[in-house]
Amino acid sequence: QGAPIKVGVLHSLSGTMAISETALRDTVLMMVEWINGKGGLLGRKVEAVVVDPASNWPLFAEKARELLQVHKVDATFGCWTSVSRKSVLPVFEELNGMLFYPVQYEGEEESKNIFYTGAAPNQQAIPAVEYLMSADGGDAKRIALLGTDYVYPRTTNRILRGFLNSKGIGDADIMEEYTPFGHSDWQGIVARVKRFAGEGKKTAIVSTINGDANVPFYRELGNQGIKAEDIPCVAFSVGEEELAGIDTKPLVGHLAAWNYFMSIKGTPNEEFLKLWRAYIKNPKRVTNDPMEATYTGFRMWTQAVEKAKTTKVDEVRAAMIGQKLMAPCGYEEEMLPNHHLSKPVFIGEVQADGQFNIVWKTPSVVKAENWSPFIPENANRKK
Amino acid sequence: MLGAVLLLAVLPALNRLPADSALHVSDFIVSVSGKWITYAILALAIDLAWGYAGILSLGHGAFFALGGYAIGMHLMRLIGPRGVYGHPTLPDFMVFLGYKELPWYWLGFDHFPFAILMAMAVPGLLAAVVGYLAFRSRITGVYFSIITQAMTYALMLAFFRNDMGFGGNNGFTDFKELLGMPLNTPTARSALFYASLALLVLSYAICSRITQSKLGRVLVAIRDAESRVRFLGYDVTQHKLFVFVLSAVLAGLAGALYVPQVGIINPGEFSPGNSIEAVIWVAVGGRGTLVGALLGAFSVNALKTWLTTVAPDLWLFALGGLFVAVTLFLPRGLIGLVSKVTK
Amino acid sequence: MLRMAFLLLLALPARAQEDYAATLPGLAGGFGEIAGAVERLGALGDPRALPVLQALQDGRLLKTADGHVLLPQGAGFVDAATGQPAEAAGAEAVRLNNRVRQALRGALGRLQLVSPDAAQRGAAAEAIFRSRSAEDVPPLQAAIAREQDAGVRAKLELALAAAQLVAADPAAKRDAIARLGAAGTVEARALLIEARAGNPGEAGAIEAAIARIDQSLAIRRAAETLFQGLSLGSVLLLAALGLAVTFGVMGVINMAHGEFVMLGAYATFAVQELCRGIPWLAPWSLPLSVPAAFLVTAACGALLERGLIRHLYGRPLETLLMTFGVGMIIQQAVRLAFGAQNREVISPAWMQGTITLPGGVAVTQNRLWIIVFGLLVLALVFAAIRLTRFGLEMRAVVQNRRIAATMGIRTGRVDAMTFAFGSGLAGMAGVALSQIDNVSPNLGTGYIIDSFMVVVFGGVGSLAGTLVGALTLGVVNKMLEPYAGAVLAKVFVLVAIMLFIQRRPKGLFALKGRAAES
Amino acid sequence: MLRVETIDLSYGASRCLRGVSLEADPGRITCVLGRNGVGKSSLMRSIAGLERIQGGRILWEGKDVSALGPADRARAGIGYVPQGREIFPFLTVQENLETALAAAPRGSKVPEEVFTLFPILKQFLRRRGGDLSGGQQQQLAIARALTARPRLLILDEPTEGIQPSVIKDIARVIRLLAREKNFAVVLVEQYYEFARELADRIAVMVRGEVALGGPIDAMDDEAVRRLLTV
Amino acid sequence: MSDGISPPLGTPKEAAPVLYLDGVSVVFDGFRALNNLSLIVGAGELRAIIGPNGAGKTTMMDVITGKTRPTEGVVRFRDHDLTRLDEATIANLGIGRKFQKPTMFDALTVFENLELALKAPRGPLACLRWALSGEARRRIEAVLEEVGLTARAQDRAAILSHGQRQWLEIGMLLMQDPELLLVDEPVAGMTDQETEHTAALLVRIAGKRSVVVVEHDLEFVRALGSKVTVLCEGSMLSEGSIDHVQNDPRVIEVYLGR
Ligand SMILES: Nc1ncnc2c1ncn2[C@@H]1O[C@H](COP(=O)(O)OP(=O)(O)OP(=O)(O)O)[C@@H](O)[C@H]1O
Ligand SMILES: Nc1ncnc2c1ncn2[C@@H]1O[C@H](COP(=O)(O)OP(=O)(O)OP(=O)(O)O)[C@@H](O)[C@H]1O
Ligand SMILES: NC(N)=O
Ligand SMILES: [Mg+2]
Ligand SMILES: [Mg+2]
Repeated sequence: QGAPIKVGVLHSLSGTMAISETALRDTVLMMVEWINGKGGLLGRKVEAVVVDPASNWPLFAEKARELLQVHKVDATFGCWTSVSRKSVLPVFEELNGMLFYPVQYEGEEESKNIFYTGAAPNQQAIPAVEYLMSADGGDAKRIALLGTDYVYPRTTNRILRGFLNSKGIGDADIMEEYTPFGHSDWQGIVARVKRFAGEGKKTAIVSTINGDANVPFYRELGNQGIKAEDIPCVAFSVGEEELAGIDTKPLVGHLAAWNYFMSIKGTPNEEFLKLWRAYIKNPKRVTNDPMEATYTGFRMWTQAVEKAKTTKVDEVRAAMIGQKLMAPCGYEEEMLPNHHLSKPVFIGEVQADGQFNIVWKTPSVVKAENWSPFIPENANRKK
Repeated sequence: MLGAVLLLAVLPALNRLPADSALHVSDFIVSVSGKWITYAILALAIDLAWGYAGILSLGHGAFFALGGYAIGMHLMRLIGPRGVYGHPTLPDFMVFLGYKELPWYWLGFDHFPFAILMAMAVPGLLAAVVGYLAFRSRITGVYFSIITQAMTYALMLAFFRNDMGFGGNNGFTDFKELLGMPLNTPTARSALFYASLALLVLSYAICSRITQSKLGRVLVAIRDAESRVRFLGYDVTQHKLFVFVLSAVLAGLAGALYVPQVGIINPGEFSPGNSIEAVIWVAVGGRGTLVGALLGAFSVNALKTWLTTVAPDLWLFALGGLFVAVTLFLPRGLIGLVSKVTK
Repeated sequence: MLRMAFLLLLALPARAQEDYAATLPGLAGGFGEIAGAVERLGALGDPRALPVLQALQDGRLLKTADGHVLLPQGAGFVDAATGQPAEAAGAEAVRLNNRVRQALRGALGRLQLVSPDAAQRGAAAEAIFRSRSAEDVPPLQAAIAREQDAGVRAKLELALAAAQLVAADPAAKRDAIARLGAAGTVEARALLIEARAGNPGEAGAIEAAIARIDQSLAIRRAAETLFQGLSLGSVLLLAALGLAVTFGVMGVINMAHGEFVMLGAYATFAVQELCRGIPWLAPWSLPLSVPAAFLVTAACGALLERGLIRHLYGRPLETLLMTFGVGMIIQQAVRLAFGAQNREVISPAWMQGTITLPGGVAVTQNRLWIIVFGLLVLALVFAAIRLTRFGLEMRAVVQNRRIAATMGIRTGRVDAMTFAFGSGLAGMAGVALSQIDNVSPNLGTGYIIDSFMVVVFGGVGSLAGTLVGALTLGVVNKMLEPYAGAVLAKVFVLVAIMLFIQRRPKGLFALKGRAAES
Repeated sequence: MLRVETIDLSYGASRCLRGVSLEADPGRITCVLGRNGVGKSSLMRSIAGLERIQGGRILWEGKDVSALGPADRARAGIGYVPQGREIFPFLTVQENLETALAAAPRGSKVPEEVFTLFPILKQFLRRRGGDLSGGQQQQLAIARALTARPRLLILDEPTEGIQPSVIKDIARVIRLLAREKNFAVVLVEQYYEFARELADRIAVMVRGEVALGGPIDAMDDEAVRRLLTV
Repeated sequence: MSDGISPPLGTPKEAAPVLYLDGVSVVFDGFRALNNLSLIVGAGELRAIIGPNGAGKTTMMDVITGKTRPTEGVVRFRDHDLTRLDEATIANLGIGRKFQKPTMFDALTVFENLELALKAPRGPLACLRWALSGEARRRIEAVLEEVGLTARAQDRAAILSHGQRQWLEIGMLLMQDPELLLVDEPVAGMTDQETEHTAALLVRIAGKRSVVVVEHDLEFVRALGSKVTVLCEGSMLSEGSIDHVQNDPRVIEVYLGR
């Protein structure tokens, strides 16, 4: 028995992001318990070092440094927002650490010290919009892009605009509007969307609204009587966890695109859910896509450590590429050389019970394109 | 004070000792204490305005952040073609948000002296405008506090906007070098550390010169009975403006040193909560004494760093409890406690 | 119902009966097939289709592996094609997506046009309006002829106009265009725009109708913007009223005010959970929350005042810092007790949806109620401060605590009660906010700055100022929003306040005179 | 009656009252004299309950009130007019007066005689206290104390800043309250003539102590004057 | 007699007025606190002002020092129109004021309070460079002596008794060394002996400066030996020697009482 292997947990437990990130902290702790239950890794125990970066981005950088320099963690699971990732990235690169980032994001990034286990835009946003434009999705001809004003929605929407233009939807048929974090008064914007939809073409909403702002947004959609069959809204940041705080009855039929839904059938997900329920001991707590990405990342990391027979970052990194795992989403995912995963894409409809009913999925996994072809500048990017 | 400065001054040297030495100080401590020093300068600046002149600004974080943005812009420009898109002048975020050329207000920031000048001038100018308008109209007390809070809040919202050309929510990160030094090296870190320390000593000297002069007494008089000071023939607006602008400039410089050390500047620095926290450092340390401000900044931040790791779920209780306890039981802050004990 | 359907069936030609049976298996297929089947069932006019479609809409229609469709009846199921009892084991629910829902709405609408229930006929008219086709014209005309209810009739007329717009008859079309123009709704406008491309001959009439709609929409939009502004203003008012007492009257800068608002929202959640098990009580949970939240937060406020704040009178800025610490503690305590996630507070039916005021101005019910609630609370505060003995003592104590005591006023009790009152008001604001915002530990943080701005803008110590301040900020914000966007609008408003305060350093309704200067 | 028995009071390290004793009987006027800073106001504040005494005790109507707070003492019938007016600046004159009804039964009104004494107040009922002139404020402060209908009235330099005719009125009222309504009155004055005219007993304070005290008739004017000068 | 240095009894008509008020009115929400008031104070003159509570005496000082803007009328100090200047500028022109309610800087010591009042350049940089010269120290000590606060020089002003605060206010006024002193109720709360002392002090000053004193203590006013102006309801009611006004039946009616 050697010294324990340490993994850092870098998720906000207080401040605005605690809402989303505490569940990921729980997931990592669950996985640590899981691996120790199996006798540990390389015959050593795994130990989690939990810190609270408190939704404060510079504090993320400080805590990352502390995890690497003081606690000498072998791998870190953490971050939710893109800015927190951007803030720790130089630290991980300087100190050659390893970060697993579990949330869908805007792409345009690739670091040898980060493994991205959430979706790139082509694994979520683009398939979702394709669906909206299909017969099944309602033949949308006009798209309202609503987002929180930060880089993920901005970039995603830029990519989507490029994609829509390439599909013959002109700028006149695209509405784009941004709100601050935690925006709570959606009356005006929802009314404007209604008006936008009143131009005689089938309209859909693509929401990159993040976090807290979603509850008041959906309430307003419901109260202003926007029905999914008239103006469907597909969201990229609303999962089971977010729905748990909303009365979903007026929202049935609105959509979300993810790489995992809790309602997915099949053994891998059942195992995941069993593990979660046993760990959290609260039947009301749900699972969601970033949790699954955390789970997948953790499992792949243990596989890579076992393959490399060491926790040294350089060796594990080499072993990570090509790791495969039958993920809870029911597909075999693979870590690609660009440090992103291949993932399936699902579209789910909100149900009255707060779960998603899957109405569409990709036939097989999609490889991550972290450098989107719809951003022209990527063409002359340095490779 | 002198002892504390000396202790800080040898930190990087102690860091070079072998790791098993009893006096060894870890890399981490060196890098966070550089950051704390910049916080201490901010606290000093706040104390000068609040503790002496009674100007409680709940927006000092804005001056700090503006100084940080100024140097951040310089750092971004220094990245040059090393960005992922290889654009010779445009920072990455501008490239993928589709900017074609550099906005005019980014010009000049490729020169270090200009950036440092801006790190002082922009906060100073903002303070001069806000201060002049407010002091002239005799906005005092909580009104002023809330105005400054609105100021930083408005700036936060504005800087969050991607369209402002300051990188929106992400702000600036992934800096490469400063004055030819690669930033992610121990040398650069100790250089920044000493620069911060030097600024701290300088700020302390300026502040104590002021507080010990008659100007300091005029400020205290303004704090206690502003209108009476006017009837003695003092132009209150001028005096207040003088300290407020000076305080903002110090805060801006502190921010300029902070950013290269933490590696990121983003609109979160404008959040009103940050400014309030900085005021709390002063209150915890002991308002109205310069040493108190320093003590407060160091102790609260050290405690926060420590607690967010040892008690990630409970640290807010401990820190919140500390704020309550200090205001309640130590009306003169930690410094009051220290002087009581030494007596 | 089903029996009646079978009786009517006798009147139908045999071919239609076969079509019905032939269409059913489509419901067991993919979403596209389901949608097709639904449309056909709607067009057939076969009354047996109605219960099938209704079951489909409610998610109770089952399909078997071999393509049979089962309809729930009583405790068991029958085969929808034969009406014979069938075994449901192994069958699964037919699922919906938006395409199917859309088809369903049209089909059900056509079938429900003959419903004895006026509300259903109205809904049918609206459904047809949305999914109109030329075939809808004759049944609609028939329906209008027999309709007694004026409201439903108007809806039917509109649906007819929509159908005529896509039908071939040019005269009817022109008439339809005029009627749609008169209707003045966004939906009508959409239909007209859609029709514009296909009817170059009617372009002039269509343009005129659209212009007419645009005109009435502009007026309505102005009214709606005003309403949105008032609604935002009333939210600000509610959040600020507690501060108007603790800050405006007592001079205590309570940075934990937002947390009290948050506690009020959690109290609402708790009351809802308590009432959940008691069916007759459940609809009353929201009204019950108002006193409950008031009491809970008032008690917390009294505790805070007696335990901590009273030691800091005369040191307002220290209170600011201390309560900031208290706020951190409360927030984290709630996070640990209830979890960091949002809690679900359900809106009662009367707080959901929109009502249309005369002139077609649509307002959301929850917002409307919050405006009413805000004004009620304002009246309560006014009465408490200005009209009661308690209010007088409260103000005396704040102005000179020691001397007030020598008048025989029990200053400790007055302080505690005043602070409790202010905190209780924050709790009541929390009840309202639970209806429009997240119930999460961060709820209060978003309102604290705005509330302070309202109080300062209006003038500390002036209730009228708080009211006018809140409503002005709300309306100005909403007026700017369409042009500047939500973020910039807010920035403009903040800057405007900062500039405004220059002119009136003590706010809109400042106290004047000698007393205010010293 | 009021008995102040050898009370001590310190502000931090500096002692301000040293073993001060004082008596005031119903129907009698006790006048406290002394130079600036000798502790007259401190003594009055101690009786009113605004200072916590460190030694001795204060008896009122036979009960030890030393431990009671100011509100309870007010309710026990002790009325206090502080030095420097201390009216409530943002309350109207009417409201200022009504604050004194805190211990009175519900629905009590400001007694009319207050307005007979200070007619200017009746005229300015709706004006804010803080807007009044200095002398008007002083009148308001006295009127406020009377509104509570106390049995012991403490007046700390009540004539400061008041015009001569009103001073005469105040003297008349004080005498009236003592003689006819049987109030016990404790009056602090700098103005020896005024004190002489009114007082039944006087106490002259020097540096926190009562240097000279007793019935007015027994007083040697010269001795008093000496204590009042350097 | 007319050299402007030795104080004459009454106003020397030929001396240029230092302070000139003409037709000044101040209206608060419809209430006329000053009503068409005119007043001229000559160089080196000592003037006493009496009048009922609420007559407008303090308001008049507010108008002169820039605290209150007159609704109408002319207020001049030498060649300066005071209605357009702010408090600090007016103070720097050489008008000093003692407030009816003593106000000082509680956190500073008695000595520092006087130091701040001492006539010297008032700008922030000047204050920063200021060093207490021996000369300045001597002046402060002299004033401390004059107002009897020498022993309290190092005490914080917060702990002074009411009467001591009155004296400190007077001391601060002396430190300013103004051309025109406005003294609002200086002897309220003073013993008889102190009152005499104050009167003598003001008489002495009046030789070199102009002094306007407001008081209700008629013994004190008599001791000043100056011309007396009686204000009532915002305008002048009577003017003349103390004996003259004391016997004026209108003054007796509204002010002195019978
Ligand atoms: N809060 C305090 N802290 C310290 N010392 C104080 C305090 N209040 C008063 N003193 C001191 O106590 C002494 C007595 O003050 P007090 O106000 O009782 O005097 P007084 O006799 O009423 O004088 P005056 O005639 O000037 O009103 C003074 O020397 C004063 O400086
Ligand atoms: N801001 C105001 N609002 C209303 N009335 C005011 C205001 N300021 C002063 N007054 C009134 O103006 C009148 C003059 O007040 P002022 O203080 O000048 O009197 P004064 O002559 O100094 O009296 P005293 O001898 O009592 O000090 C008073 O009746 C007062 O109530
Ligand atoms: N990467 C995100 N969702 O911020
Ligand atoms: Mg006294
Ligand atoms: Mg006066």
